[in-house]
Amino acid sequence: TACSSTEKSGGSAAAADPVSGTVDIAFFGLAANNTYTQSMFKQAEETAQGMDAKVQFFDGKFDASVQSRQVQDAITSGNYDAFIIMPNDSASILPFAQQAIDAGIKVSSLEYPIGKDPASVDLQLDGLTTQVIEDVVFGAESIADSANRACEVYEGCQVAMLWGSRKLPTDAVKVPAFKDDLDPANKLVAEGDANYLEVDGFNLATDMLQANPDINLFVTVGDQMAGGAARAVTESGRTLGNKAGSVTIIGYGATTDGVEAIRAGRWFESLALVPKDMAAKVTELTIAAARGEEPSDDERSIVQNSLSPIGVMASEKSLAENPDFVGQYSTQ
Amino acid sequence: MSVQELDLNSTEAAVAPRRQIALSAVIRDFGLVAAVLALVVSLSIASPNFLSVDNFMNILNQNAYVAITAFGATLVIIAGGFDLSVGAIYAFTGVASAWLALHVGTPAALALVVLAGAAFGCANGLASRLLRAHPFLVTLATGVIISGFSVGISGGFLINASDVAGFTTIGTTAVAGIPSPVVIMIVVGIALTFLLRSTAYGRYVYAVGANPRAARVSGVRVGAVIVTTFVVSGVCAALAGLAEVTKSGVGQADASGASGLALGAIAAVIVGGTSIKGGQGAIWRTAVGVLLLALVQNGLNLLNAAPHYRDIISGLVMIVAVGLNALASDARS
Amino acid sequence: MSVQELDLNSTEAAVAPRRQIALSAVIRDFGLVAAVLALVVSLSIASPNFLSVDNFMNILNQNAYVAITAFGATLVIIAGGFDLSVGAIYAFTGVASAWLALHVGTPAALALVVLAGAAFGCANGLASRLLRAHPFLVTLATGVIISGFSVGISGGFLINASDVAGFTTIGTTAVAGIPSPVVIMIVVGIALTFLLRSTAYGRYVYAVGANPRAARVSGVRVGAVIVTTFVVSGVCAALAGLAEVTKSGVGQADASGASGLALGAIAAVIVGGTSIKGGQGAIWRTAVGVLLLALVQNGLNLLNAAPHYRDIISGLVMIVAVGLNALASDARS
Amino acid sequence: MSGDVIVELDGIGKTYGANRVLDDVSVEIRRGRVHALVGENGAGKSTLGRIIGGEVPHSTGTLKVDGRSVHQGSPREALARGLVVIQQEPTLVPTLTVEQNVFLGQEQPSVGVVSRRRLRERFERLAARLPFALDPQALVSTLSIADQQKIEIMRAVARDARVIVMDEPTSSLGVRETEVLHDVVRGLCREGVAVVYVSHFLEEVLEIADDVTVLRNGRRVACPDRDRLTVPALVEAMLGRPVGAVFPDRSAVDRSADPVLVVDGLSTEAVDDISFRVWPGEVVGLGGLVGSGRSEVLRAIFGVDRRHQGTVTVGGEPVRSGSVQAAIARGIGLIPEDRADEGLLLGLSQKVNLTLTHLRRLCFAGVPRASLETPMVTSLLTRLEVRPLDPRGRVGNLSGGNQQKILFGRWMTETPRVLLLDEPTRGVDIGAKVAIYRLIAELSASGVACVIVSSDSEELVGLAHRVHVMRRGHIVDTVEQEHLSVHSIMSIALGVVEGAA
Ligand SMILES: Nc1ncnc2c1ncn2[C@@H]1O[C@H](COP(=O)(O)OP(=O)(O)OP(=O)(O)O)[C@@H](O)[C@H]1O
Ligand SMILES: Nc1ncnc2c1ncn2[C@@H]1O[C@H](COP(=O)(O)OP(=O)(O)OP(=O)(O)O)[C@@H](O)[C@H]1O
Ligand SMILES: O[C@@H]1[C@@H](O)[C@H](O)OC[C@H]1O
Ligand SMILES: [Mg+2]
Ligand SMILES: [Mg+2]
Repeated sequence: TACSSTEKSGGSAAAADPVSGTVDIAFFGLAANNTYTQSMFKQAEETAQGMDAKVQFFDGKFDASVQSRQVQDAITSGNYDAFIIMPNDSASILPFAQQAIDAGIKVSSLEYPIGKDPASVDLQLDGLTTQVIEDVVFGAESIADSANRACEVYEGCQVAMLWGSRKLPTDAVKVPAFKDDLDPANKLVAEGDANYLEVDGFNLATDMLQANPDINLFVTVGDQMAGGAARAVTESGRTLGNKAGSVTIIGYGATTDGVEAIRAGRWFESLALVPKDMAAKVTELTIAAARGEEPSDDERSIVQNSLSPIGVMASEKSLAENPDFVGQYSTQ
Repeated sequence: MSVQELDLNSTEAAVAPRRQIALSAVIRDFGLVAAVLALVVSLSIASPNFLSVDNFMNILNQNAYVAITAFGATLVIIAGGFDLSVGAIYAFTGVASAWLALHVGTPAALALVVLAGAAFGCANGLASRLLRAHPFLVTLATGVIISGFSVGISGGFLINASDVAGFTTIGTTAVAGIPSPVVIMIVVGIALTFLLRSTAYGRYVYAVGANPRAARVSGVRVGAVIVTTFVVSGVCAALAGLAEVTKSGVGQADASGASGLALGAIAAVIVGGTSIKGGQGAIWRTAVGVLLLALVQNGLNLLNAAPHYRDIISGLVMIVAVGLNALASDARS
Repeated sequence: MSVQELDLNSTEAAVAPRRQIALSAVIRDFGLVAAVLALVVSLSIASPNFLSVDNFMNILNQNAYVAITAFGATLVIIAGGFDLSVGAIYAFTGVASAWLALHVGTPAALALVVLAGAAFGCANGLASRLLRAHPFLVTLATGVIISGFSVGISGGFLINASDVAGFTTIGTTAVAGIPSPVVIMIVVGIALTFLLRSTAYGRYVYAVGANPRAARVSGVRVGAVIVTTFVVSGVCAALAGLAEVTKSGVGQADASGASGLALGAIAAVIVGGTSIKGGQGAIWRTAVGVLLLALVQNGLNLLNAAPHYRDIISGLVMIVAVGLNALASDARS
Repeated sequence: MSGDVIVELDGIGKTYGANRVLDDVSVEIRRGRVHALVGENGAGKSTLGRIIGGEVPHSTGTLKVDGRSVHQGSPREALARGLVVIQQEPTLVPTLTVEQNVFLGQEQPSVGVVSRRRLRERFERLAARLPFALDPQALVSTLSIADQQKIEIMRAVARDARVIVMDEPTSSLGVRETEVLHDVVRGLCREGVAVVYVSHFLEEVLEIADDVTVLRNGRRVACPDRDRLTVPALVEAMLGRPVGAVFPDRSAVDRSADPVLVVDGLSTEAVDDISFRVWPGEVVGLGGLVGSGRSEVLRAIFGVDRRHQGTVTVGGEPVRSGSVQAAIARGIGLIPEDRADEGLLLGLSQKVNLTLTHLRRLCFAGVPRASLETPMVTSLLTRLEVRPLDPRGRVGNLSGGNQQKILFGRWMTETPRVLLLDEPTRGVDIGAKVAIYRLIAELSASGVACVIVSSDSEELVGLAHRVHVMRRGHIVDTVEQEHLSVHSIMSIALGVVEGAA
């Protein structure tokens, strides 16, 4: 960048002057060890390249306090014109995001909102450039609807649910949303936390099948856990597929592997997440804002489903209609 | 001749060793301080924004909760114990104080969670005394149980008490320009330093850590001393939880910073030069330990090091710090 | 008569306590086994699907990596050490083996990562010997460094080696109906049992853990013994990593199970009744410890327990287990 | 050939930091001879032994083994040269058995594997040479110090050593075991082994030594030729001055008043139905063999161990069972047997160790006052002749005898009504011993009731007004002052003369 660093660190509440040279962006990822984050970051880098901007990655290590420090330290460093934050904790990052905005830095949030209600899709922070986020409640309702559809082929459908971690607020809100939308005729016979991990999904699903041999459907909030569940199904000698006598899977993420499994008829559906499209969007809007071009009002809060080229769920049908679609990140 | 006459040359060798011990104590104590200074200088050169009152205040404010927890852990470790439950107590405090604030108001909430911290600490101490089990496993287990309580209270949801009158006062106000969490940290640090250095209780803490059997035969109430160190640690973890949760006003079972807190606090204690074997150590050492680790993180953030370099550098710094401590205690013996 | 003529046994050596020790050893050893049996019975009643060969095999297969790691940790702990880096070594093995498999093929990859485990263990041992620092902090630090290597190799992405010939063989095949990871666990368990019980090296491990000075003056190479226990631990963590990564064939820097592995393995060792103070313990104890904790998790899965009850129950079981060990060693003295 | 020099120390010096512990010491250790090393506490005897045994390196001078100059970096190297040390404090592995300890480091494994059967055979052969009656399968953690000392001895003998340094091997042993050991020493010498014998029992030294080296403040001092050597001459060489009567006069005891300590029907795991009383100013000895339960009696009175039955009263007030604080509050004090394990906080300072027990008395609002504590500590350390006198120095760096003085000093900050002393002069040099005897006499003269357990029967004979002799956990007989002799105590202890129970 041509700007001197003192100018960037400004520190005053006054809005910063539009950047004319290269825009420097700090990207605060959930964690470096996370393919979802990495896929978003790579896209952000790519998008930035075409717009004379540079993106630097910060590893949040899935720890909100680590991330808060990084945000604060990045403000201090005075090296950045804009922040893209994937909050590990929507609430505790709030004062630091505010500090950044006060310092004249453009702040956008990605994947989750910044604010005291992580489940809301409303803007919660004045001065936030934009938020491109997942609607977690809608997501939970969507997989419940999907489960209801999958259950049509099963007599007295038995459903098992693999959560990520119900200790996380973003997961906790999914629980009632999912249960409310699940048709009472379809029985939720087992649920547990598999920590967004393939192996934990495998272990938990194995135990669930042991306790409830007649499970027809595994619903998950992450494709990596869905992959583990699928492995548990086949290793227990059952077959995968949405037909009587087989067990099927609902994923969350529409990863490369999930998309492949749906196309092959092994899984039923997977909620479509489009991290690349989200990252591209947020990066574009943020760079533009740094150059003095604020987003329009309806670009201030963008729910990811609206970006998905294949609709809410990756299903046999939606994928057939979009033969070129490949997952935007991989888990397994 | 009588024994009284045997009063000769009893102190001939007495004076010489003193100076040498003093010299090595300097190496020991200031070796680490020198490391911190070296870090400060190199960070100032590497990043022009490092050396500022603001940045320094930020570092302190960011790490106040770690320091407060680590101060409590220092007592436990000097007494020969170990407390892995502090992360869980810290998180519990956040959730419970927010929940309580919504139901009984801020002052009662603050008082109750500090009491809860004391109660958890007491349970830790009693359990490890009664079961005669090493506190490592006991506090690992109680930590898991306390996490269960947190989830039980919150159901995994956020508890937003930011609108309850006074709840965010601690976290968002400053006293004479110093953020309140930092003030709490300083007060706790001074209080515990006094307790350890100047009171009879403090001496018992060292005695119990150095040799619990001998302490018992010397008439020290070993059990009571150990239990109270855990109480102090529990209270400190609760204060740390309050210092953090009142920044946003939102409590959460999976609280920010909780997962690595216990190991992080213990690491800071040891990096500072307090012996994990007990019987030796000081609060100021822990403060230096926290500062060293915090400066490294701050520096890496300012310089925006790549994730894998960050890890490698953080680990190496810890190892160098222990190495310095070892060198220093070599010089001592 | 002179004193020399008094030809009696001059020490009133106590022969009686022997039987008492034997009896209490039974309580001690089988107290925990009884707890495991009680758990098995109640789970069989609570969940009709619990008592089956399949379920048992599942439990073993799910926990083989924990057991293998914990077996290695047992040696380190008996020798008075502590290894917090095993989680990082385990994760590194997953990432590195997948990466290597893609570049140099399966056999070389497997061999190299086991060597790397040994090298990391050796570094742990040497660092804590040379710095005369407690391995707690040293292995915490090396763990952070090794994690950095993992991120460096993978860049945070998955490394999919599932299509490399032979890479998933270990994880997906069975020997005589027993999954290979379980076979590895059994082989490692037997080998380390033999090492500890029947070899001079094993005896030195106990001696070094109980009283390093006594071992040293007896001519035991204390440093070499300690370093080799860390090497064993590193190799075990690598084997555990292989046992898991070859199930899916995909390596990942934050491998499943890595974060809690070190504390989980140590917990299993202590729950089994091996003393964290060193000098005492056995591999079979660790096996019982792993089994107990695994059964609890399995039972909670089968019974669909809510998250907070899971935590509270897991924690309580650990405390009961230490309590049983304490009772038993009470009976002993 | 007897008389060959195996180890030659030539101008050896050793410093710890700035502390010169050995200075220009030259000694020759010869084949088939017992070389005694005597000197005050802290004179450097153990340090010399540790240098021979490779545990610590020497700082200056040359150490020659078989005429070749060596610099030993570890005990392992010394062991390989046949140089073995019996440590002053038993240095064993508590979690291993007797047998495993005896053969630790010399298991003679084949392909790494230890043969239990062969070890058993070797142990039996060894037990035949050294009749110490130890159960090879017993865990060391359950044994008394005396038994541990025996293991140390067996271990050294099992090594087929050429030189054995015995650092106060008999400090915890009874008369009988001492005899056994001396027979063994003579036997070893006949086989050509050189023995370096460190002891504070000077009669013992004169009985067994062929050569004598006296150390004072880390330097070798001249002493008379071996054949003209007497105990007083040795003492004078050690201390640089003669010492008068070893035992002070006993003060008279008035038994018409009430006894201060009354123990009635006391039973624990190890002792049964123990009853006795002690009057103010009286010194009561507990005699008996090692393991007869004497220490257990003191521990039960002091509340370290729980009583099963029986009462303890001080001045008519009952003392609660199992509480050390209660015992201290009633005015009881204990000097425990194992100073490293239960006595001292080795890592902490002289000051902390001295004032720990009665710290509250020096406190204002929980804060010890330096104006009270510092002068008290300095005067006590001076009075006890602790060397080096350094209130802030670690007790662990003191020599064994000086550590014992610190332990003693703990009960001089506040005079107790009853002082229980378990082996109070173990490892203490003759000068300090006399000082301690004098302290005991002073305390008893001022009305303190003392109960002393000692394996040095002479000590009981010289100090006690009365000795209760124990056997297998019972008091089997009592010997009054006028009948006291080593023989009378030992005969009862061994059961040769059956006394009334
Ligand atoms: N590790 C150490 N550091 C510093 N000083 C030490 C250390 N070990 C021993 N000393 C000092 O060395 C001197 C000699 O000690 P040593 O143990 O050799 O005496 P000793 O003659 O065996 O005495 P004792 O009869 O009491 O056993 C003492 O002044 C002691 O305080
Ligand atoms: N913790 C223990 N477990 C088993 N036996 C013990 C234990 N402590 C002591 N003993 C045994 O109890 C008996 C009495 O020991 P005690 O120490 O009282 O004897 P003592 O007469 O004082 O002899 P010493 O001179 O060895 O102190 C001994 O046989 C000893 O081995
Ligand atoms: O792994 C993904 C997680 O990081 C994101 O937050 O939600 C969807 C998951 O598949
Ligand atoms: Mg000595
Ligand atoms: Mg005794």
